[in-house]
Amino acid sequence: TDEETPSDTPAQSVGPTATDAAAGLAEAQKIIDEFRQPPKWQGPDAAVPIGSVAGKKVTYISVSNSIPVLKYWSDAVTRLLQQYGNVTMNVIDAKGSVDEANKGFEQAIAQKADVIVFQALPAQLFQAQITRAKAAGIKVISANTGVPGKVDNGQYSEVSFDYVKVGQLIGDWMVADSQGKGKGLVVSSDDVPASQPQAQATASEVKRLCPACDIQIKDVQIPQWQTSVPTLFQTTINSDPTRTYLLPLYDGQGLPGLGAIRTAGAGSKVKVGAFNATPGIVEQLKDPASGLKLDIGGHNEWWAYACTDAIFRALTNTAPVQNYNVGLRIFDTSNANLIQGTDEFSWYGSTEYRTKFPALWTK
Amino acid sequence: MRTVERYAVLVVWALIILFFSWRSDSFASTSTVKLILSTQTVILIATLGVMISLAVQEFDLSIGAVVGFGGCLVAVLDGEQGLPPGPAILIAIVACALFGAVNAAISVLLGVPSIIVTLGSGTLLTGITLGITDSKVVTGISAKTVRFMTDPFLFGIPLPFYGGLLLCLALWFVLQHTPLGRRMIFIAENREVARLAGLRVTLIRAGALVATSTLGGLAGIVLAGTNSAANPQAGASYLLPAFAAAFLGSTTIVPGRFNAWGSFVAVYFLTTGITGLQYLGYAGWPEQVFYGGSLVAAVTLSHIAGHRKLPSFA
Amino acid sequence: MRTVERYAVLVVWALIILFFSWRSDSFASTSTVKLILSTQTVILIATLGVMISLAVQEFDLSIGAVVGFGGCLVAVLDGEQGLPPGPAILIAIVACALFGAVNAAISVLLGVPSIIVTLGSGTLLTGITLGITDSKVVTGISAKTVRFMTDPFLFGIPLPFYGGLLLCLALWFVLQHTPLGRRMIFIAENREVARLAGLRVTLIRAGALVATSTLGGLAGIVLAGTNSAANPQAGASYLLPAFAAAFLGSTTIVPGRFNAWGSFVAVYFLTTGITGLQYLGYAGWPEQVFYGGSLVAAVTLSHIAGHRKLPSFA
Amino acid sequence: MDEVEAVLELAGVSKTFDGVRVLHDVTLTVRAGEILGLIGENGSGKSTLIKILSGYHSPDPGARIELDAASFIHQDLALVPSMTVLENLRIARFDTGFGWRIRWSAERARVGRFLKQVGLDVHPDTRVGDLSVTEQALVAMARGLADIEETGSSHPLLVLDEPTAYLPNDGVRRLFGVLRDLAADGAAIVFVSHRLDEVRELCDRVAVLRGGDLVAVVSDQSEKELLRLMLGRPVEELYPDTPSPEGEPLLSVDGLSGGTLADLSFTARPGEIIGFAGLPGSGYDEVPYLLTGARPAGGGRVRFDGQELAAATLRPRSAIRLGLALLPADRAHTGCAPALTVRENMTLPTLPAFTRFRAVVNQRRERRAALEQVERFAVVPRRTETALRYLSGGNQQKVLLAKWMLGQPKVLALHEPTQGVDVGAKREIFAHLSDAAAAGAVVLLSTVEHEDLAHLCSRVHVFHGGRCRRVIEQADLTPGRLAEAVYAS
Ligand SMILES: Nc1ncnc2c1ncn2[C@@H]1O[C@H](COP(=O)(O)OP(=O)(O)OP(=O)(O)O)[C@@H](O)[C@H]1O
Ligand SMILES: Nc1ncnc2c1ncn2[C@@H]1O[C@H](COP(=O)(O)OP(=O)(O)OP(=O)(O)O)[C@@H](O)[C@H]1O
Ligand SMILES: [Mg+2]
Ligand SMILES: [Mg+2]
Repeated sequence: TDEETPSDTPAQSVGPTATDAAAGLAEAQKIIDEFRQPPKWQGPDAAVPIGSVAGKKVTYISVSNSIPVLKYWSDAVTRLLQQYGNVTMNVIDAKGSVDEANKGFEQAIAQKADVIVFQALPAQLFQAQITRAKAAGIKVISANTGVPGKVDNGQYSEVSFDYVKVGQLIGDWMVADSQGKGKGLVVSSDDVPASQPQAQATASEVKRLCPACDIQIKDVQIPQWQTSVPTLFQTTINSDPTRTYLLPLYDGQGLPGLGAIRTAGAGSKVKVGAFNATPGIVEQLKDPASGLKLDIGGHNEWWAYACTDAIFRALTNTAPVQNYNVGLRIFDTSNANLIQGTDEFSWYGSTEYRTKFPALWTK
Repeated sequence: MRTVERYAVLVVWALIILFFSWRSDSFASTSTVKLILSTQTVILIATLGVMISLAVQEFDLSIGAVVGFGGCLVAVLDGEQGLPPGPAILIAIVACALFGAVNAAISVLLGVPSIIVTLGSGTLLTGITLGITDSKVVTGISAKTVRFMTDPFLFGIPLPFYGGLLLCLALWFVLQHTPLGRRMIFIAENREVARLAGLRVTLIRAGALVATSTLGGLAGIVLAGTNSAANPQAGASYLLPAFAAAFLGSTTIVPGRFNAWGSFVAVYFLTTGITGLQYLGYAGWPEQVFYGGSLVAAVTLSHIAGHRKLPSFA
Repeated sequence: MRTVERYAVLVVWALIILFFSWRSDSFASTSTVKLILSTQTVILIATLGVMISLAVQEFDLSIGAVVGFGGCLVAVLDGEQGLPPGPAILIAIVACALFGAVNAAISVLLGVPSIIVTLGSGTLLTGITLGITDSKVVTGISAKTVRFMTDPFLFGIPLPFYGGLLLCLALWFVLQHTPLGRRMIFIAENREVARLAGLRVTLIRAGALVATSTLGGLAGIVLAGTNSAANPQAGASYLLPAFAAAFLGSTTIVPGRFNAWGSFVAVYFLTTGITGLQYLGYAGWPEQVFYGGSLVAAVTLSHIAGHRKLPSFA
Repeated sequence: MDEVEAVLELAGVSKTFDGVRVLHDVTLTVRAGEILGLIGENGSGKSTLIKILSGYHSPDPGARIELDAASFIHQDLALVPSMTVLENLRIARFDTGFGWRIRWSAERARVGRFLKQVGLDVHPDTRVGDLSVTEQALVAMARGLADIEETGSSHPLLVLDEPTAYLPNDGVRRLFGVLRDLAADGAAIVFVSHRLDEVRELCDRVAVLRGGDLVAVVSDQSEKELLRLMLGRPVEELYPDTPSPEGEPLLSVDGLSGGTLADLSFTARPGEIIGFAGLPGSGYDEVPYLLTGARPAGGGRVRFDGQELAAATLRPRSAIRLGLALLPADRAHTGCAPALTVRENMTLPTLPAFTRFRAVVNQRRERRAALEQVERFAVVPRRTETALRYLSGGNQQKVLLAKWMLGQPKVLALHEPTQGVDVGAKREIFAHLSDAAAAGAVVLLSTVEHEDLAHLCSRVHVFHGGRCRRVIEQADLTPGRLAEAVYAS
């Protein structure tokens, strides 16, 4: 339907042909439609015999339990481990400090833990600690460092949302939503381990599917989220009013920017798309003034089951799962009505994991 | 020399504006002005807050925690507990003022240096904030409040900015033109002299700490209202910028004294630089280099121009 | 009263240890001791660093930035540029010392208060750190360095801890027993009088700032070595804890003066509490409540016991 | 005289602050064994010259200064109250043993020796802040001696900037003995004082500074002649006529105690100037502070202007509201804010009087009032917007007196009001005090200046061991009798 060259693309740029563009757009639209639906179970099918895990100890190091979802996960995994395997988990809140995370490793070694999980901390930063833990006979699992199954720092396994997929979905959404002519800004935060995989995935997905689109990446790290994101959103709009897709990695990162958009009255002009579907932020999909148009949700309880599964596998020396394909769902203005009530898990419309995982955990 | 010093920061500001206007096509526009003026109200209010304490030689390191707490409390009361916005905001402000009163009681009445007290009490308050929000982003702030904070009011800029402006005006008036302002300066210079001159030193110092926390709470409320959600983590990022702006502000307009218009100029000066860099495509670390570099440079230049005319901390 | 004050924090520390030993089965064990002693070396060194400046009434707010910078520079030189560990470490330490010299030049020679200078220069240095590391974690530090920092040396605790201990000893000796230490106190009390008394005030103040940055760099190197990688953002989290520990330390052992063993006690006191809470399963906000609360409580109690015996900042 | 070695040679020393020249081409030689007096009005440049010698200020280019070993006792004593006597004395040159460790015991012995030399009986580990002002002056003196010995020079230079301002008579005697001994041993001494009788008694020659110029170096001149050289004009009578008190008592104090003072009772009628004298620690110098609430009183009642109240409830604020004003002796720490302007210092307690609606400061009126006071008290420079720290010590003192006079207090409690003040200024200050008394105020004067007490007061209370042991009425009041009463055991 859209065969003319977008007005903001210089005439001389001879990209792929129009049919490529149309195909790309169609593909993007298809993926988006698919992910608007409740996520389907695509988890492992190999059982884990957990008869022997009772009484084992897990140390779980969280980069900062002041971050809502990280707090939820540590609570949920603690509960699941206890419930299904009678395994005790000791949670360490690193409060954003490398030292405290190191202390978590030492504490695990001291307490002769059986497994260490470290959450959202860059794995390269803890090579030495991982080596020491392994030497002490402890298996180490990294969590949410970006790419599922990527274990190149000596970990036993990696249990992660598929941030590459997340990045691609954001890219797909921009392509589809803009009818193949969007210009966007990805705001990365390279102090978060999953930042690069996700940001790069968005950029390459847009490049793959949309020759006429344009994407930039700028880095704003956690300490500057509050002060820099608002101005960055506005300067982006001001310096190029056609660059309307503002794509922070996380909705929490975008939150200060939503305020700026509201203040600038730019809610109808820009489209903010991000990941996390954080309760409290994702609601702003319903508020046109916020500019939030896309918030991809990763199913956090699902992830907690996946993490529990990974821990059971490590405890029993069972082969790790590469990718749990933890459920992702696109929330945008088309299905914002799903965002209702305080039970965030009901928004996703999938509960299979609640039975599928325990079924794998055989005594 | 006095005049050079007084307006040094303003001149540098003008030069920066010229530079960015020259290098970036879109910088020199009313939308940039609107952008700069409308996004910095939270930091402006927080800066004015710490400035009040600094003016009596008290360091309130809990300002960041109070910003976070104030915003979250409003969000919890309004969004979760369903209180109407008015009472929610009132309760939040009173709670922040009470926190300031605790700081004041320990540091002024018991005599523990405020910098230590507020370092500890700020951490404590952050813990409490995380506790009351269950470490989650709190939402559900009434649409009315949000619109009040974000709808254009005059020249396309929302109301809180004008509130901040009014606050500047009020603080300028108090500090420059009332006996209270003069007394604060004496207390900063020499507490014993102030006491012997019959000033209510304890009351004024305590009042300053309470005012700082109250403004911190107000800043948090504006933040929560603007974002229509409150993040318990957000406050901490305001601590250093608020102090930076207050210090920088003390080198201009009324050099050598913490002053309201100086703080105002400093906040918008620093933002102008960051914004300009973003226009030129230098988001990220160049912003920090500029921020830190211009702070050091401005303070040093204005200091050299004025021959030892900075508030002393020692 | 003097003795109460002197050992108040130690007593509270003992009580905390008793409490956690009672509530948690695994707390009272040599492994906990090892754990606590072997993981706090970075913060210990950083605390001693800021303590040196505080002892001459200078505030070095750039300590966090220097910790980050020192670690990243070693990682870049050793890991990316392939320099041998020795020269890499040496260059990093010299670079940090030079940064301290810049702080000193601006604040001591030109007379701009150090708290403002270092607030700015710290931000600038963070920007530079992000620049040289491309804002990413830098890896590849030589295995030898890493083993040196992490292999058990004595009683299962790695070498850096003993380095920190030695540093405490050295600083205690200098501050308590040498003329330099007394002169630092004199300068802190009254710079003008110290100058009239013929002390080389400028040199000593500048030296303190350089020492702070040097120790900050050292702390960063230990951090990078321990992790075999450096995170450019890691430094910031050391700023407030280092000041908290230095302040708390000034209330014990030699109450009223910044002192090395006091800092030592404070660092491990605060960690004990956090560790105990983690053993009991209270990760998250209760830790912050404990941290802030115990800081305020300890400082206040020791202050009340000692009747106005805290270093003054005003 | 030629064969005696010159210890200090100055030529062409000038000093300019912000374009104002405060010293002009000073040329001076001081020889070994000589005690040179340095006198001049407030602000004539004495302290500045001394600070140039000590290297604290650098002179304008073109100056020649030759001097090798010197030791200085600065006008403000330069002591740190929170540190011990030992530390204050030895801070710049601790004796160290192995590993730069301070040899405390050796230091203690050494310091003990110097304390003995100046006749001060305190432990070297006493905090200086716990000593009286007089004792602190002796500590500063001991430091000077220690420094001199340290130089190891046979012909050192010792410079004292108003060392006797805080000293009672016997302290002065002791000091002079020490100085004469030093000079006899070959030291050269420069002695700055506003007490011309002392200068004449002690010094071999006297150098006179006037407005930054060294106008004369003379010996054996009469006090009158020295005054004429200093002022550049003939002198007038120092002491004003004191008004005769009349009417009902305005103030009566019953059983006041606190600090070292116990059980003081007296009454004062409007117009009365009452003196308080005694040795250090006798309690005479507590009266102004206790009566104005600056230090909490332990007990006693005060009846004032028809109201009766417990002295312990007095606070500076309530005292000022009642009309009681305090001029403390410790100018640097409790008297003024040096970084603020003359005007700001002057109007601090009376600021509400210069406001509209008690809320907005009327700067014009404030400035006018401050300028009037500057004129009335002949403050140099005659400006209100200069920071107080740029004024000489004596002029600062005048500003502070002017500050309290602005409020027209009914009781003026003064502690050493003329410390560091030159004769001319002293005369003015006395005139103002007498005017205040004539207008119906009570003036309470605690000072070591017996001469002043004898001339001004209608009554002097003499203290021993915290109690008032004698009251000398005007009829019997002479400096000699006063001194006798003070030193009587
Ligand atoms: N740092 C300074 N900056 C500017 N002016 C100064 C400074 N120090 C002193 N002055 C001025 O220099 C002049 C000489 O001051 P100085 O202190 O030497 O006087 P003095 O003779 O010691 O007086 P006094 O007897 O009152 O102590 C005064 O007018 C004073 O205001
Ligand atoms: N004035 C002081 N202030 C603070 N501490 C002091 C002071 N005097 C002594 N001390 C402390 O008391 C300790 C013992 O002092 P003492 O005089 O016994 O030293 P010492 O071993 O005899 O010295 P040396 O043999 O080197 O002369 C000193 O190490 C010092 O820490
Ligand atoms: Mg003088
Ligand atoms: Mg001995």
